[in-house]
Amino acid sequence: MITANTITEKTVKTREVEVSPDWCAGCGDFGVLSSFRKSTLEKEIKSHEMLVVSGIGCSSNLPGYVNAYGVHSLHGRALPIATGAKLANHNLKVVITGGDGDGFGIGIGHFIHTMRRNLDLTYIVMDNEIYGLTTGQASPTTMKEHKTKTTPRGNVEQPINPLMLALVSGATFVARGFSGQPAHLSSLIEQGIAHKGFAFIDVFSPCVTYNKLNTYSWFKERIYKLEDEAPDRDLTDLPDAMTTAMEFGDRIPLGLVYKVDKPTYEDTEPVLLNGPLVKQPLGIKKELFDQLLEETM
Amino acid sequence: MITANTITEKTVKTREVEVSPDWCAGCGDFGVLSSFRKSTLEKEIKSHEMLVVSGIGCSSNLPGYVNAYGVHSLHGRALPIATGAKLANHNLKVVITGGDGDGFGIGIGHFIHTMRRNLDLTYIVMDNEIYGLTTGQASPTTMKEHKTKTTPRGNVEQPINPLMLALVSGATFVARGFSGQPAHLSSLIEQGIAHKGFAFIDVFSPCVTYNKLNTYSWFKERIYKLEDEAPDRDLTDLPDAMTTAMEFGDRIPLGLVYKVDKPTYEDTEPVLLNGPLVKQPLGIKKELFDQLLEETM
Amino acid sequence: MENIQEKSSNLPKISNEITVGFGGAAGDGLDKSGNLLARVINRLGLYTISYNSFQSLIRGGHTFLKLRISERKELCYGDHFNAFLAMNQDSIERHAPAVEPGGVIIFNSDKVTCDISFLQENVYVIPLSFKELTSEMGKLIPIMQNTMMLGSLFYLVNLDFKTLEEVLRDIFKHKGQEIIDQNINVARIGYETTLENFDSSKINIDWNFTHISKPFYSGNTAMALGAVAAGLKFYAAYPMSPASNILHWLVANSERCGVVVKQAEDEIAVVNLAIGAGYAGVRSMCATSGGGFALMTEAIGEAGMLEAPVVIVNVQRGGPSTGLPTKTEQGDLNQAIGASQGDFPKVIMAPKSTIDCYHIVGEALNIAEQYQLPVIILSDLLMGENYETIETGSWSHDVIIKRGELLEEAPPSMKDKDGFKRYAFTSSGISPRPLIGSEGMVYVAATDDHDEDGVIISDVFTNTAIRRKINEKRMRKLDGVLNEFEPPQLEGPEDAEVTLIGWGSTWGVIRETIEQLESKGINANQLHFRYLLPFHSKEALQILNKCKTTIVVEVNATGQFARHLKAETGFSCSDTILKYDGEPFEPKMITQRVAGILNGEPLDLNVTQDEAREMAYHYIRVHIKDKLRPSKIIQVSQNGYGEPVWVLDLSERNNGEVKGKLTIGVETGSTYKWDPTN
Amino acid sequence: MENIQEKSSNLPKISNEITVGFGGAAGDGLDKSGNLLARVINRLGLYTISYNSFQSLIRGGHTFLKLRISERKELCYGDHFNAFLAMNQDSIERHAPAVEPGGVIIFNSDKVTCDISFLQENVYVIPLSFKELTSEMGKLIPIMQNTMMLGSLFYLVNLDFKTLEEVLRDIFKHKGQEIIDQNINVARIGYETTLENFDSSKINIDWNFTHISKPFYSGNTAMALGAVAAGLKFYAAYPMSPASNILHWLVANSERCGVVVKQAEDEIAVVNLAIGAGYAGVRSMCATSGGGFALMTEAIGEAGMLEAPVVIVNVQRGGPSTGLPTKTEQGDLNQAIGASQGDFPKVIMAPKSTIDCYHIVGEALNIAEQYQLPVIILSDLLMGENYETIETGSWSHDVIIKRGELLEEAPPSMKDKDGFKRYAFTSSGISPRPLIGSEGMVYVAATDDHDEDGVIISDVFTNTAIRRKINEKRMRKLDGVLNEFEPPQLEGPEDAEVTLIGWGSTWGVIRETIEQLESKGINANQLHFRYLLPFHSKEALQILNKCKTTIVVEVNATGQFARHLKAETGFSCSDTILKYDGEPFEPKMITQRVAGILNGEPLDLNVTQDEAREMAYHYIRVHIKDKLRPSKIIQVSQNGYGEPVWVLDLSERNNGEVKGKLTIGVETGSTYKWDPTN
Ligand SMILES: Cc1ncc(C[n+]2csc(CCOP(=O)(O)OP(=O)(O)O)c2C)c(N)n1
Ligand SMILES: Cc1ncc(C[n+]2csc(CCOP(=O)(O)OP(=O)(O)O)c2C)c(N)n1
Ligand code: SF4
Ligand code: SF4
Ligand SMILES: [Mg+2]
Ligand SMILES: [Mg+2]
Repeated sequence: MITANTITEKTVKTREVEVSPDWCAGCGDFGVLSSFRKSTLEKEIKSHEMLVVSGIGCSSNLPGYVNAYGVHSLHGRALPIATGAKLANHNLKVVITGGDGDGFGIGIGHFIHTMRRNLDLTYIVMDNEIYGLTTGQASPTTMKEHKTKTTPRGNVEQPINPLMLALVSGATFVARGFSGQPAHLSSLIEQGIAHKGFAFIDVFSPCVTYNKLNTYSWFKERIYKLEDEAPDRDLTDLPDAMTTAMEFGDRIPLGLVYKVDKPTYEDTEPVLLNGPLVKQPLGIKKELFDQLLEETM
Repeated sequence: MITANTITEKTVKTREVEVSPDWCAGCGDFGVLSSFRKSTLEKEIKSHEMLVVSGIGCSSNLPGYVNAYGVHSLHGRALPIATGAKLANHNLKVVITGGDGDGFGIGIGHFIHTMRRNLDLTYIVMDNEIYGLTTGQASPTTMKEHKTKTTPRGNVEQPINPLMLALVSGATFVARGFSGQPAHLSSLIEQGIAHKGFAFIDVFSPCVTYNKLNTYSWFKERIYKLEDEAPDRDLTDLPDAMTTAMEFGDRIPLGLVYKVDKPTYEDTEPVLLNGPLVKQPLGIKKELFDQLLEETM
Repeated sequence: MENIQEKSSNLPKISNEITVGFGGAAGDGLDKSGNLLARVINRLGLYTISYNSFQSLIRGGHTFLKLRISERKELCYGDHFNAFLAMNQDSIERHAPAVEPGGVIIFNSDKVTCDISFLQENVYVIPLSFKELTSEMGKLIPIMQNTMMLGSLFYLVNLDFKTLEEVLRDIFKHKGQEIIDQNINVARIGYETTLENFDSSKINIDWNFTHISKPFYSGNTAMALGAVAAGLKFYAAYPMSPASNILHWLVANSERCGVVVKQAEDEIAVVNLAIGAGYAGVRSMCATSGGGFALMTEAIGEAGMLEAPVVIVNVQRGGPSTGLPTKTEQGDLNQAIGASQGDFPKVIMAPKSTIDCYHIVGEALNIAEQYQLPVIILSDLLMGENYETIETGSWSHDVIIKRGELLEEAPPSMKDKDGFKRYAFTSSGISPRPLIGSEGMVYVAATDDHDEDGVIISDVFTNTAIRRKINEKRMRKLDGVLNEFEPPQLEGPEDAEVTLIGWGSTWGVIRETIEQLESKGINANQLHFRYLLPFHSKEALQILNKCKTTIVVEVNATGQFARHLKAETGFSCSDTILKYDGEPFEPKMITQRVAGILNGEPLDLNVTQDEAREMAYHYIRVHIKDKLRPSKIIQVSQNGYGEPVWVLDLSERNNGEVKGKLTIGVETGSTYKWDPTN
Repeated sequence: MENIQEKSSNLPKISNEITVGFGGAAGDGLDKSGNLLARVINRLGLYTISYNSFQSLIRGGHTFLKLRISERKELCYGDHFNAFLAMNQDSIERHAPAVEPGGVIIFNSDKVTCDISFLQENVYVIPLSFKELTSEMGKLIPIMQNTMMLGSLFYLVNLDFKTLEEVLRDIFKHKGQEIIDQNINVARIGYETTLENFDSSKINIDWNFTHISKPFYSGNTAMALGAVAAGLKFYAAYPMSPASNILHWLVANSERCGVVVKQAEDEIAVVNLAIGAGYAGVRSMCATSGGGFALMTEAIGEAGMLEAPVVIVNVQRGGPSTGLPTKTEQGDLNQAIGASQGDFPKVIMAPKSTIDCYHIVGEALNIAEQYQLPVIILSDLLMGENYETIETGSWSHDVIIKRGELLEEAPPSMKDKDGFKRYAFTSSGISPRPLIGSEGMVYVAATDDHDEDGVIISDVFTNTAIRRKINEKRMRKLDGVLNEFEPPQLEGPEDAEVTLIGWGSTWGVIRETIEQLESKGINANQLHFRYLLPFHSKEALQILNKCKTTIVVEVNATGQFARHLKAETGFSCSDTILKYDGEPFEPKMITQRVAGILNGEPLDLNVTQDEAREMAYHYIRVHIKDKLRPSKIIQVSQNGYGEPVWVLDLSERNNGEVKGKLTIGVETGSTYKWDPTN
């Protein structure tokens, strides 16, 4: 029998697991998965040191396909689950993955409020501008006039701009990737995980089954890389980042939009100065207990 | 006995009701109430043609003090209630009031998504940068370092910027008022109600009991009026509006920040072209019914 | 309230029938083929009822669609399996053994093989090479193999090929004549090849085609149609299986039906949108499933407090939590009863059949408006998503609409100086409700408790009296509601040996169980509940006290309805028959367990041999990449794991070579160990 | 599980006691004065238990605080009223009539007058002019009138002035000597003026001061402390009355207690934060009230499915919906039972007293971790927000912590190649749980149903077997939980005439009721439930079957526990005594109704004369701006409104002139009409 010590952790070498993805052939999420595997591999993060949290949706199935601790939580609730876990054990590398419906629809409140806290988390949204798993309804990023199952006359609601919301709400790392460019995406994920603070990466990840508008070629015709066109951008310039984030039309920028260093929530929480909560002693010393009682007398 | 026809609707002349507000003496919400009454009075809106919807909080008690239809709904849920009512009867003037906790904390998802739809609603937030009714916990607009009941060492989370969120999310009328300047506020509310589309008015409304930082004088030292300093601003210039919205420090702008005309949701909903839903016939004609059955055969 | 109960008494006892199964992966076009077949059936004047067993995936995975075709309207999809169209290898392995003697298995022999050693006696295989048979037709899309197989089926079960042609013509009309011809030709190839080569496999049924076309509805589409007919004007939803089809139907028909349909950001918005619209004065509804319903619960209390009408449909799926999103369950009764804090009047109904979905939603909209309260409808995936032929005349467009005290002018007694009292304390508990926007009735509806005018009360001792009275006023409405509801009734012989008790969608399968029991010499009757809250406690108890053996049959793990019945009546039923594996009941399962209960056999929760095989298939898929398949299975005595275990040989798919042994616990079902042979 | 039940048997039967009431507006400083008095009491070695009846307002409105002071530890705030400190006119009008014979009413005569015609016999008024009496002290803040009144009280009820001085010194230490002296002087003025002028009003009590200081806790602070002692490391909350004090206490003590406290954006975030932390491996908790709990329900099922430990406290308040935010109720039992869709194991407990809040939270944290499931604690506003003296030795810092199968290394049997099985199907239902971050146990926790490894199952027929088994595995955990719980026990004489059945916070008031019944010659005992789910059905039924008259006493409108008891046991209790007006039970109310039930008196829901007066006060406040007050009240026979009515004269406050008649229905409580005299 092989003992625990001799189990080779499937980490650096591979983040594959036995279960194979059940996405449609050609789904953008495959590109995200491979980029994710590659980037965590590059960073030499051990399986057990990483936690991947997701919500519900096609994209949210990702944690099942990587060799790491995972929570496949409720639709829209990945960020608070991740926050709770991170505060319990801030030695964990915590990555959150999910869809545009999950993160910007039902989950948008957590999205904005989590960013305000600047926890050291990395949030990757596989943005396919549609509700995939539920078979093709409009999502918060569905473009205007797009005809989906629930917008047969074309969508009339203004899509949200995830990058702008992130910039406005306090994310300290804001980037955009494309699952059709896995190497580039991989590098963004790598940087996002390395970033100390909340990293948000919006990834165009085409839904080949339900989104016939925002296809690979639709994106390919429009995207350009920020690092190619403006290699010297000041990444800490918020107004400039906003201008970049507002560009969404004939040309759509990819890459790192904004990055700034600020204290993380964990840094400012005094209880965590004593190390991860999971390692701290339980209960209460008699002296303190007595003192607490006495303070009411 | 007086018949229905002879009842003088307490409309134009007064929007007062028998019940008097139970706010703390000096609470900013009094200023909002009087401005609100005044502005709807100016617009000659009849009591029964207006619906005021609120959530839960000190500020959300407002509908009880104006002579109009009202719903004092759940904490954070005023916007969807108002949307449902508006779609049911778009002849109603629908105004939503509430607090910063109500609208930007628990209700932030509805805030953003309602703005995307550009319904003809007017949303007035009495922003006191604190949870008033629940006795002084930090709110989403509580400033950094502010020591509240739940941030004894000072708040560490970046406050949200309601104006920016509104600008980014599709509000077509974005303004800021101060309950210490009721005439100015009144005019903003009047314009907001007159605006066809989603009007958002963030109102500084000091909580004299629990917010000892953002007091009347704190605001008075900082505020200036946009119309005074830049009377010729292009109200449809989004980037400029954003720059304005980002100014929050030694100087804080008051007034109309952004205003643009776009089709409302009601305009684009074909079913509503036949008039308010409440007036449309119920049920289904035999021909259509038979056709629907036949389509499955 | 009119009696809209479907009575089962006048069904013909004997009827030609056949059950066809389609097996394959999601994306193999099963649903399209199934729909095509169903349309033909419906035009021939036969009936069909379907069950689609699929998984939470867009592509891949395993799907199995059953269509029961019959001359009479069947009330459940039954437990037969006579003809099998297997679209892939996995499905043929899995389902072929279940085909009954005399049955047929049709497949495309280019892709699929059939190991006949697994088949029951007298089952015929019909291998058709799509490539060879259509070689002269040029390049065809692979999914057309289905059409060929359907053609074959039509010959084998004696269905009318002309009607198939007609339907193909209608379906592909928008694609042009070429496609139509292609399809008809491919179907004919299947038909004729089978006639020529497999005539001896033909299942001889002498169908009586009336050629009266009938509609084909699922519970969800029936509910959408019923709601529209009953005056629905506003519908809000957030996508969630298995409720989404209500949304899709209503969106698609929004304009012509005059219903505003709003997809919102989450279920909390949804229910509040619906309440806002209901409050303002239109008939309003929303639908979701368990998890979305959980998010709606706070607002259900809000509707109770505002006294705003709203109908909330919960199309239940396998729980708990995300659970089994594409599987059926009746697991949300507790949740519906416990929805929202405090005591307030709410109504819970459960349609007993697809046809009933049409009726119950109208009832719900009436009750919601007449009594100004939230009404919850508990449907489920089985009923909601599966289609069946609707008997002509089951539904009329002309639905009775009762709006209760919805006023455009204040009642005369409230026009004096005391003014309009929205929450007047009446003895019925019903108070005058204005159409918002009407003159002379302005008030504020608050979720804080309030007085007759709507003014908030939460002061010290001052208003304990008003609080008590408004609480009583609200709760009194339930007396009126109960009065409107038809009390439960025994169906079948009064003095039966066994009474099967159910609620919601199981009515049909229980009905068929009773037929089966009868043929086994067991006399049974049925007590079914459509109205769950308020509850006919007195009437139910009266009936129950006269029953002999009482068995609650429901699709959940803890017997939620049995518990509810006990809570409402104090009556403890003799036993329960529960199913909580995601699949619906088939009559045979219930029949068997009823017999077991009557014989005093204790419930056996051990893993059966079939289940062990299922578990092995799962193990193989996850850990051995589908390379092996279970072969020999033996049960060994307790061997150190503290419980008896099954030991399964897992063998190569093609040559049967044993590659190792898998052990599975009998009591716990734990997969203890995989021992590959080296 | 250790027996931590407080036994009531060894309380001394006779004890000196007095109940002091403070009435005024919110913001009048009642809570501060109450706290000051309580501290003195606690230092003197006496006991106090308080009840603060207030409203959902920050300023204004009406507040009434009662402190029952006794030599023994009382278990409820009782039903006496001996001394009244009235801070404003409204409160003196409202509460003075309730002061018992022999009692005293103290007020600042500058602001308040007392109409003695409303008082009971032998009640003494102590008007003190704050302005005059302190005229020599310079400008004082108005709130210091309270200190003066307290000084007076100290004389009248024979409390130790020195200890008052001492406490004033401690409380104002941080404000400097001048303020201390001011306060002591003002108190002394009150004391001495009363000695000089009102000596004959003195209530003679010969207190036995032990001078052993005791702590003063509310249920909320007790629960916070208990949680910390039991190893709580993470707490999340969104502000909501009456649960917020748990948050406030934990925030204030976060650093020294080593607990991370996170205020979040809403209750959905809160519960998911708590589950995330619990999942990762720390003891984690959150608290809220009914509406927030509703929002948490979806995640409760999530915790059940992930098998993540979490404790969720619901401090119940008056429902439904926003309801009565500052009033008490036990109205969320249905909601807790029905929380989240589907069947999964969850545990519900209810502390029976403030002291028990400390203990139960430790039990809950243990059960949550040992069994890896969500535990719900149902507290309520009465218990949660009100403070009482804690008997020395009730709590120890040294709490037993049981973490169950929380592992930092895979179990030996799971180190072979089959690897770690997070959800191994064990016979206890408990599977090995890794401390997340540990090597060799990597797995994915999913809310979709899954196999032993955590791999998702929702495939056709394939995994029905695994689904059945994992469902059974999860549910089996409840057998273990039930085993840990101490079964319910009868307290009091076995053969009593009446058994009073309760749950949660009513234990104390029922206990005192039994004493009262005894003194009336009615022999009663008590059956109280702390564990609500899983439920000791067998044991409960055994006890109940032996009882004579069984009455469920609970603070809600529909008898939710009575229903639960029936659902779990089939036992229908003889009757219920319910309260749902926002105020808690007092023993006298229960005693009276028990006697009524025993005498066969039907429940009378008619509006009483007192209630009619309350309603009139409300009408006056809302519609007549507090200008009048109710004077004569008569009940007239049915007069055309279809029910009997009360007719009340409303008169001028100062001269008693009748200004009109208000009619109020007796059955419905409707305020039919206001007829001003012209
Ligand atoms: C509370 C709740 N509501 C609805 C659903 C149904 N649901 C599952 S996934 C999903 C949206 C999927 O869209 P997205 O998040 O964009 O993911 P994608 O499938 O496109 O990757 C929805 C609505 C759910 N599981 N829970
Ligand atoms: C679901 C829910 N959670 C919490 C509460 C408690 N609550 C009432 S008002 C309020 C916040 C008040 O703050 P804000 O909205 O800013 O209004 P303000 O009182 O400051 O005007 C909260 C948390 C509630 N009523 N419902
Ligand atoms: S439906 Fe769309 S998002 Fe989902 S797996 Fe298929 S392609 Fe991907
Ligand atoms: S607590 Fe603050 S917000 Fe509330 S009424 Fe008082 S001053 Fe106004
Ligand atoms: Mg998506
Ligand atoms: Mg506020």
